[in-house]
Amino acid sequence: MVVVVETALKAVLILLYATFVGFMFMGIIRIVTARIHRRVGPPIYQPILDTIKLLSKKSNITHGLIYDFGIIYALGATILALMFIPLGSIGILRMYGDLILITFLLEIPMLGIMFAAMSSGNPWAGLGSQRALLTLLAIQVPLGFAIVALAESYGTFSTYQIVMAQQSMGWSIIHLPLLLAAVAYDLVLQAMFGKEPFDIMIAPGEISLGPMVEFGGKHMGILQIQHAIALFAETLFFSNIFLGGAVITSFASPVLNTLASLGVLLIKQIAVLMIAIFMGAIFPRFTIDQAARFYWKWPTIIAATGAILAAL
Amino acid sequence: MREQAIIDGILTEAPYAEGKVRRERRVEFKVPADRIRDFLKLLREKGFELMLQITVVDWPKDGEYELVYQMWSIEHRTHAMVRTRIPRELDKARMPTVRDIYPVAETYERDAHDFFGVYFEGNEKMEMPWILDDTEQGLFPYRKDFDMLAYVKKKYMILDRFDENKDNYVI
Amino acid sequence: MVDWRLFEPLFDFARRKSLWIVAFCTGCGGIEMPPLMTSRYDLERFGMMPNPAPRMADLFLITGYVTPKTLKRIIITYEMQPDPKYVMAHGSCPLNGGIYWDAYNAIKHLDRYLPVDVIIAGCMPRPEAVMDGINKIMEMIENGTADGWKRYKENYEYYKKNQDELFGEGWREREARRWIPWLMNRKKEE
Amino acid sequence: MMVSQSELVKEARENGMDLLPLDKDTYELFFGPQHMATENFSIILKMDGHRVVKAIANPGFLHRGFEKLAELRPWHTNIALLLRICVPEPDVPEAIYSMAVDEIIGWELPERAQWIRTTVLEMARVSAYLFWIMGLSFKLGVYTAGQWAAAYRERLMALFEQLTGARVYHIYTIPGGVRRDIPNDAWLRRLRDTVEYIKGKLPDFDHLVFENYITFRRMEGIGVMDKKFALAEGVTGPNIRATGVPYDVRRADPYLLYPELDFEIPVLEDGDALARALVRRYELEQDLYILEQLLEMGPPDGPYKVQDPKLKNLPRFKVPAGDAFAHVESTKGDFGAYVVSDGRNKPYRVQIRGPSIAHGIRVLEQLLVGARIADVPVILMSLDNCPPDIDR
Repeated sequence: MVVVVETALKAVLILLYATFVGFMFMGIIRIVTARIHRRVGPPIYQPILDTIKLLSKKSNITHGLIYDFGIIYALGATILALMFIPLGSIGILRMYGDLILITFLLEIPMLGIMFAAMSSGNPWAGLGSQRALLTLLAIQVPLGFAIVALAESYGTFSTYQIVMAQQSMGWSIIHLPLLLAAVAYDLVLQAMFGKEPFDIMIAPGEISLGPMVEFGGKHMGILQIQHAIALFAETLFFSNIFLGGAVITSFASPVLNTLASLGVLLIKQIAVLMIAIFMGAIFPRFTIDQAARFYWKWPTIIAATGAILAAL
Repeated sequence: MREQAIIDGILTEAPYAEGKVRRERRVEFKVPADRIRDFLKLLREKGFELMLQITVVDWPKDGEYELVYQMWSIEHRTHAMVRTRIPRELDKARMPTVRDIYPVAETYERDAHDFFGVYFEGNEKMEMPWILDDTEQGLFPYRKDFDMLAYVKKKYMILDRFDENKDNYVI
Repeated sequence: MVDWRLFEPLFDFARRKSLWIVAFCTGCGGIEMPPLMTSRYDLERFGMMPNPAPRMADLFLITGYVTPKTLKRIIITYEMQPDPKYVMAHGSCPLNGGIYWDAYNAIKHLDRYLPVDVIIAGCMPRPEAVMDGINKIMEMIENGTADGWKRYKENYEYYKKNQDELFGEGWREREARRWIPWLMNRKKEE
Repeated sequence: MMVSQSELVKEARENGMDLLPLDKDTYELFFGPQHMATENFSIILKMDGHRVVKAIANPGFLHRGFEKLAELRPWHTNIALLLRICVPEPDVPEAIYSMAVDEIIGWELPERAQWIRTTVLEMARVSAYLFWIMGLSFKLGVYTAGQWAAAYRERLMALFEQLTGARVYHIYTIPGGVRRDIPNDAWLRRLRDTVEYIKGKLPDFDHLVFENYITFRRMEGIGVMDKKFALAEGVTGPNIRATGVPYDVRRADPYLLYPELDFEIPVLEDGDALARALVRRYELEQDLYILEQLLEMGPPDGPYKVQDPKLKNLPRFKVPAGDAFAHVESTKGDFGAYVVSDGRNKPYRVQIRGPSIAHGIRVLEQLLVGARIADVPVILMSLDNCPPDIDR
């Protein structure tokens, strides 16, 4: 009984932390982008205000069951993915956190959003979903090779074991095969964040936000929360498998250890985020067919080279 | 003079037209309405490739519309106005289209049709909705006899007062 | 159940600080929107940003004069926005016609057809004036006087009557069908 | 209770629900007016997947009946009205209307007035090009370049404000000269600084937009038109220069001080969206160069408007009967005005010819056929379509 309560408490705490930090990440994205544009930018807590406002809308438009369900589905999948990723020394299901499972769970939310968008019947949403599906398809190939490279190199699919292995043999990216895999994965991450040059799915100037066009009020509020958690989970996953994660045992107190590892992870996550922001600030957007061709070419070649090198 | 030479070159092949030099790089032709297609074909051959606009000027005194085809020649660096006159009555204000000679004229003709009611025969898009909204279509607001203030007061309910029976707007 | 009314002050704060604008340049004032969004004036400081989707937007900026053809789209877009929604009109043209007081194709009194919360004076209003108007609307949200969306619901008959008088009955259906014959492949139709 | 399909279709038809889809495998898409890429302009697209099968431009959202209104207002009041036709560069309609009126009256402008008008037109061109860079990069997704371009444009806005008293609608060029003199020499120095500053920032735009690999991929081979098509469709300005026709009103029909100035007309042969964008980019450089020359020349001494007693009593200002056509080169193309006077204190007819009436309707409709939905904003922006020109 105590174990169950403790686990539930831990899950809630992780969730709260992830949501909060995710919102801060969204704020950081907006501020850093504004600074690159030579503007002041919004306060860092702006995404939280946006979400509160969206949730407090007095009227809601719904287009039926799938429309509501798709959003919950997206949120649920993201939370589940978060639970599998090791967060320093804490984490509920980190022992079962399989690379393939987490990658899969991180992509599921896009499907949920697409379900909901398609059921709204808006032609822009349809176009956006078409694009989102193709993006999803395009990123699979380099993603698969990057994961193969990791698995070959460490001999395991478990994220937790990869993190532990990195404590003894150094970060993944100092090994050449895994560096190649990391580069490919980072390019994929750009599409998962929805930043240029791969923000094809939402493309405000072309298809006016694509799948998101029909969401308003509470639906969009939940999607904002989902986006925040997804941002946290994706950066966390990348820092875990490529940037060494954080397992700090140098303090006597376990609380201090946990806090320190959270801090280390936070720095790594922000570094991942910054790469994405800077890349997004200087590139125009690809069209969908060019993006697919790009993903099937350069990141695939890089990741495949990494996988082959790792296997040798 | 360069301009005079251009005019002479054109008028020898089109004796029905009149031409004169307005100033440097500006020439002017007067053409009867039924020969406009022949004349524009000739102009195009003579190097006036660009059609800039079709202007309609309403002259209620004469009971006529004046159509001014504004042409530009890149080769001669000269602007030519081709003037023609057609009757002003809506059922008689008809012109042959020149859209096969200058494709862009289709747009200008739609414009003239919407605002003046000049009907260009042979232009398929004549009936297609253009700038004006449903309620203004068939109003031909650029005609001189269109009383804009009265129309505006009635449409947007800026009323000065009602008449005694309270059913007519007095403007 | 939680009594959400308790949180109303928090919600009002959030609404005030996060006004998303519908990206709809309805008139000449639209040209002052890029300067407002960029480094000189930077509206994002107040949490405002343009949003392409009307379903997420709160604030409708009527940037300048409104023609009947645009007004149809404005009404449809306005009705797509979820409640609480606010309308701010730029310049004197939506107020009384402004320089187009005698133009046959410009709306003279916008508030007959849509509830307007704030009207900014000027032709065209400077970015500072627009920011002043935004401050005003933030104040109005705070003290609950920005209630255009309530008025639109309560007096819907009045607004609908005026709209129908201007466009004629059944204008929504007519507008939706208007382009079908021109888009259809005519040979197939026959 | 089971309802057969035909009954359902019938019921839907009766209730006006048969709007979509149009054919078996196409659907209609309303691109604008509520859309980020169009400025209150609507294109109705018939789509097959993400390819455009048919496009119909639907202008008229900004129609105010200027040409009718101009007939009801005195000659000078019209300046405050007609400049609203072209919002990004309002000096162009002012200039063409004033030039046409000058020609009817037969005024020779003093040299100082000519210098000021040329400078204002060139400043308007630079600011309009910066605005266009903003539009293009927002549509391509390089928001950084767009934000910077809009910020640099603010410097010109400030200069305009010092010169004319207004940011956007200047109401500055009037028949017979300009409304007021250059404030002081400090303004000239500031203009020089601004020109230098913007010139120094051009490489930034090159790196971000015009030399970017992805921009090339996005714009190459999109919306191609050839010379013959462009001439037949009345295309002017940078769009026709991108197809290899060196037609520039400033050279072909020189006005103001342009015969004395030295500048190049960039011409490219390809005729696609990329060529149109690059021509505009080169022209921005040329415009800055022209401004430098003008500053080098310095404003000549003398009056800033015609010394005519007519201008003392503006409400009774009358123009002799006659007509004139004047056009200038705007960033969009050949912007013309045809003014007819019948000797009264109001114009008899004013017709403004915006370049977008040629670019935005037939050219756009034809270039869009077969394009992907992602190319639609790019084509729209590369043509630099300005809806108020069309609607007037």
